Amino acid sequence: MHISLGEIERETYRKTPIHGIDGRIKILMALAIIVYAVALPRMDTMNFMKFGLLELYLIVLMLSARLDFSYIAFRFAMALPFGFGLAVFQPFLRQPFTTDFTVIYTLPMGLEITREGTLFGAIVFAKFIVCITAVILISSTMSMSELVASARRLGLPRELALLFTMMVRYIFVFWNILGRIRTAQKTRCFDIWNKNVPRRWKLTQVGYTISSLFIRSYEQGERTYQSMLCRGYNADAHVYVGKKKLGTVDFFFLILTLGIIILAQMYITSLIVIPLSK
Amino acid sequence: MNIIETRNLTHIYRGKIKALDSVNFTARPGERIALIGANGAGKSTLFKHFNGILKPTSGEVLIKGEPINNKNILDARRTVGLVFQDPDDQIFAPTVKQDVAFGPMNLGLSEDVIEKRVRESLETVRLTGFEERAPHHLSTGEKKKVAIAGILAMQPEVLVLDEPTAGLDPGGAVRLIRLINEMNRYLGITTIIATHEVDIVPLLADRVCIMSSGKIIGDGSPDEIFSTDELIRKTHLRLPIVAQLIEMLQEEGVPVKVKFTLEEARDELLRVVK
Amino acid sequence: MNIIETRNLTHIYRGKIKALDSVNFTARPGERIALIGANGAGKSTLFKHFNGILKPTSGEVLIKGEPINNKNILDARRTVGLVFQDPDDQIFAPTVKQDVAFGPMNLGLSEDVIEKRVRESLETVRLTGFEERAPHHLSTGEKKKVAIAGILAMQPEVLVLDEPTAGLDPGGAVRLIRLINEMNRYLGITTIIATHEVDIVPLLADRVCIMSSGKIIGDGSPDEIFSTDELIRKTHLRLPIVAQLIEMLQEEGVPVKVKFTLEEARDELLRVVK
Amino acid sequence: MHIPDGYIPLDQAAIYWIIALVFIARSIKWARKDMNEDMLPLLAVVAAGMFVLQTINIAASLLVPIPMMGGVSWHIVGAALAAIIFASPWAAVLLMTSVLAVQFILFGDGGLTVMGANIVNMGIIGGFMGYYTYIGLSKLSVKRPVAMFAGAWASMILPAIALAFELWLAGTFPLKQGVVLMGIFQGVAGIGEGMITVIVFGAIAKAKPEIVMNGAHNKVSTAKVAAACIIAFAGIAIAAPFLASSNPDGLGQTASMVIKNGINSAVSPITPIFPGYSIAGFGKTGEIAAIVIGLAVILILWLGIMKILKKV
Ligand SMILES: Nc1ncnc2c1ncn2[C@@H]1O[C@H](COP(=O)(O)OP(=O)(O)OP(=O)(O)O)[C@@H](O)[C@H]1O
Ligand SMILES: Nc1ncnc2c1ncn2[C@@H]1O[C@H](COP(=O)(O)OP(=O)(O)OP(=O)(O)O)[C@@H](O)[C@H]1O
Ligand SMILES: [Mg+2]
Ligand SMILES: [Mg+2]
Repeated sequence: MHISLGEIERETYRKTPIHGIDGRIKILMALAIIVYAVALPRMDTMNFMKFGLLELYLIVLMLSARLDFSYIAFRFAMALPFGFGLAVFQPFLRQPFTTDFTVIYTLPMGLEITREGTLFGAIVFAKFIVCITAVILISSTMSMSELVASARRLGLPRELALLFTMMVRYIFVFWNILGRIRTAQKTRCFDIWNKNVPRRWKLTQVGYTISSLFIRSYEQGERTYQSMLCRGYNADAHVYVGKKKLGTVDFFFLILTLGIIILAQMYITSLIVIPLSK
Repeated sequence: MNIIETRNLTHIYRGKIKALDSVNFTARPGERIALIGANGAGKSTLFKHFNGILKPTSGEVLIKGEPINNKNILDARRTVGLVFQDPDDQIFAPTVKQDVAFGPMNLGLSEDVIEKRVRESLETVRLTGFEERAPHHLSTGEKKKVAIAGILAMQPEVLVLDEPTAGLDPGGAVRLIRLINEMNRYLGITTIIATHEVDIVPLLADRVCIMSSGKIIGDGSPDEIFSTDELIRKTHLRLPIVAQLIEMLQEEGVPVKVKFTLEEARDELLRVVK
Repeated sequence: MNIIETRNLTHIYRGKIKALDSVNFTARPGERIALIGANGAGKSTLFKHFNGILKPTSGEVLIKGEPINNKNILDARRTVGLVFQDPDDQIFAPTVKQDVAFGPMNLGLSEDVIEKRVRESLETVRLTGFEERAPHHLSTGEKKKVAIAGILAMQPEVLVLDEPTAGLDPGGAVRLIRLINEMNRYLGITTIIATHEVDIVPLLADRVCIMSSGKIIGDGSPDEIFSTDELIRKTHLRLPIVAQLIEMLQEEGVPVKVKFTLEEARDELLRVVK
Repeated sequence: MHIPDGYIPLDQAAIYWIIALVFIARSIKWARKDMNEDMLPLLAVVAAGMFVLQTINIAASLLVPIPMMGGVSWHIVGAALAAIIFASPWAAVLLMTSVLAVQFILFGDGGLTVMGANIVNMGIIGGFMGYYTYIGLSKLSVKRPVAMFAGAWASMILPAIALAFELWLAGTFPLKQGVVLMGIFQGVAGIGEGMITVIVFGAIAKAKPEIVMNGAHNKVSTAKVAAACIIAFAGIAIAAPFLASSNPDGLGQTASMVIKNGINSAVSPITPIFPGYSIAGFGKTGEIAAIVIGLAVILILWLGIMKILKKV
């Protein structure tokens, strides 16, 4: 399954209420959920209910945005490896912030799986999943350019906004250039796994490809800078973002999100703690 | 008064490549000028001096009679709008609207005025409805038009276009030529166009300059320029096809006068036939 | 036997844009074919199927009678050499020599053979002496030639050129056309050229295919194709200028037959005048 | 090698963010003032180029796969390369910041709370150490390709070690194993990075000699190089006892206690906003209030930081 960079914005073109939420609100929603999830204590079984609720909320939003399933699966697959790797180790580790460990299983060669380690691994992984879901949700429901514009409206400094705006634009240009270089190489029978060709030569070719792309991007930068000068650009220039008012729907979603977070913190705690204490 | 004037303009790239060699060029308000020349003649290099993008190695550039210096360079850029050959060099904002608004924004105009200018220039190039489209999903012709709109929104007095029809199919080229002529006629904008497609030259210029190896070696009406056959051939160019055909007839002894546009040639040939 | 054949070839980009729509195209060894069509007609997309760079959404491509599959795709690429529209897409090595050697190197040839092929193909395109030059310091025309040399060094049986004259000045275009014709005549290479510059079509093709909206809607000799005036105009193209002139004369009642090259038109007009 | 969200507790992540922001602010200033022209557009475009280069391993089959021992998928990072080409480590900081932000949004690589840490590792440590290793070795008249290789290699291995320390401080991964594991992976990848950096730099120097600011390298004052060396040695000196100790966690606990106390006093205004903490004696309403206030404070803080950044 391949999704090329050119297609990665595909899902953002849909028109659903979720896509329609103002970019600023979406950023704040994601920010709130991520910060809340990361801030939850690292050794608490109650967390799972909270993560569950947040994740459920995010998935409901994803479903109402009618995002393509295989696309979402691919996005997850792309983001998972390193985080998953780190989590998988946890059951075997003695985390420094806990002292009592209960061994629940002993593998050959003296490897011990502890309950605390497993719990921590699971929690850290759950945090990671919630955060990734939030990011995938916002990046699939708004284009990169909208995201930058919204961040700008939220107060991102104009230098960074300009940097990101231009970067986003040229990522797509260079993605095409790289694709074309690759195609040209294929046309002339280049194959990195070709056994008849010295490895050194192949590595050199890769180096050339990279330098070629780099030089082109640099020259493109010079030309673009010139064309910006032609249009009166100077160091104090702004990026045009235009005005946009927040609507009722936008506030509704912001409040809904904050409500869900409060619900997660309050209600779920009481749901479990109260019956248990009775 | 000349709106653009260069005096003994010389440009040397990297201390080695002499791209412009003592060029004296003038443009009066309202003129339609074509600059023709082979690949590497120095057309683009000359254009980049018109609004101070490149600095002369020697000589000077005058806009409305004033030499360009650091103080009035922004005025020069407001007066002379330069459209690059490759629209990808020029369009960098994520939506068409934002891109067109970039120039006016830099002029420090108010939101309302910017809105209005963006709307009007998109109307002029007939791209209304494209405001929110991403430039990387447009066709070559549409990108060219966005690039022109971005310059028009700054309301320049001179429009300088570097090979505007390159890469366009005949249909697209004809529409673009019409657009350029309309801007000259109805908005009173001076237009200066670089190209090596000689067939379109009689359609969009009243005055033609030939460049070769960094020098302007010919300047006159299309009729005058294309009559100096030798000059044209020496510079890797050719006559418009219509003129070539008539010349071939002349050589066979047919008493026709050389013409450069289809309509004129038709009338001339009809005269001979009847 | 057909050296290239497509059967009901359809290509849909990103599940949405139908760039090719059931195309049946054939090329016999030694033919000179031109593929004309407006911007976005699907010419480049079709070309990229000829050597398996793009995979058909449906339908199939046969090279020398065999459908392209993963096993014979390298053979297909060796048989069909594709030169891209923009030479910058194709040239990435730091010197001309290394770039031309790139293809033969991938074929696993010996050093000596590679040396020889590089020398020969640079000779063919008349670039001997450019071996150590850096490609990005070359002119547009020279870059185009390097791109062609890089393909020639692989000794393909079919040479497929995507808009070879785009961006070249008339002098450069004429020389390139001559080069393409020589390769067809003396090396026996089948040449297939995509372009929207209709004036050059009669000079480099014996057979013309018109594409429009992903379909081949016309196929025949230049005379046949350019006689179907309506078809041509419908597809944003135009007749060669020579033919346009003669048509205008016809409308005025002059009894001339439509011709497409300068020489033929001259003879035809001479016949009428005398 | 991007730390994902959740693997570093919020308080520590905040520290890294603050460090990163200081450096970003300074690098923006560099782009505006220290360069003769406004370099931002150029940097943006080069950053886009770098980003595209970095996607190379994500769709290896589509793009240029890089043959490595055992077929480990790997991609160029380019921090050292950027610093060397622009003759300033600030370029690397700015470049890596933009690249990391876009990678996070488009690919979910890395995270939001931990982005500060990732910028510190790859942009700041990678950029500065890579660049000054190169300059330092050049000054000792080591051959340029060798110095460059060493710089690029250092820009890969040092961030990996820093990352191991950060994960260890976060309690997510044991120190020694982390250093060994990340060290080996990035050490091997660093060989590729070094080779590619040398090849690419060579090609650029040949193709566009005016880009490569050769003169600028020689002008870098020895004092700066020395300062970088001292910082590097200090870092190693602080790190070494933990690595050498048979019980780094014990040592770490003491250290982290010291650090925590420091952190707590430094960021005590932030501490109560973490939703895990409740306002004593207020019961449920108090907890809700804590969350709401907490989120509000985070937002205000963010806007505030942006405002401050804008002024720099
Ligand atoms: N940035 C540059 N650095 C060095 N040399 C350059 C640069 N730009 C152009 N040149 C050289 O200057 C000369 C004039 O180039 P210029 O681009 O002005 O030609 P042109 O008439 O616009 O050609 P074309 O029709 O191909 O666009 C050429 O020899 C070219 O190689
Ligand atoms: N990579 C791509 N992704 C999506 N659509 C594409 C892609 N490449 C081409 N297209 C679309 O497919 C259609 C055919 O494009 P193609 O490039 O084959 O046209 P063309 O005849 O070569 O045009 P031109 O004369 O401008 O080169 C166009 O509508 C184009 O927008
Ligand atoms: Mg030019
Ligand atoms: Mg094409």
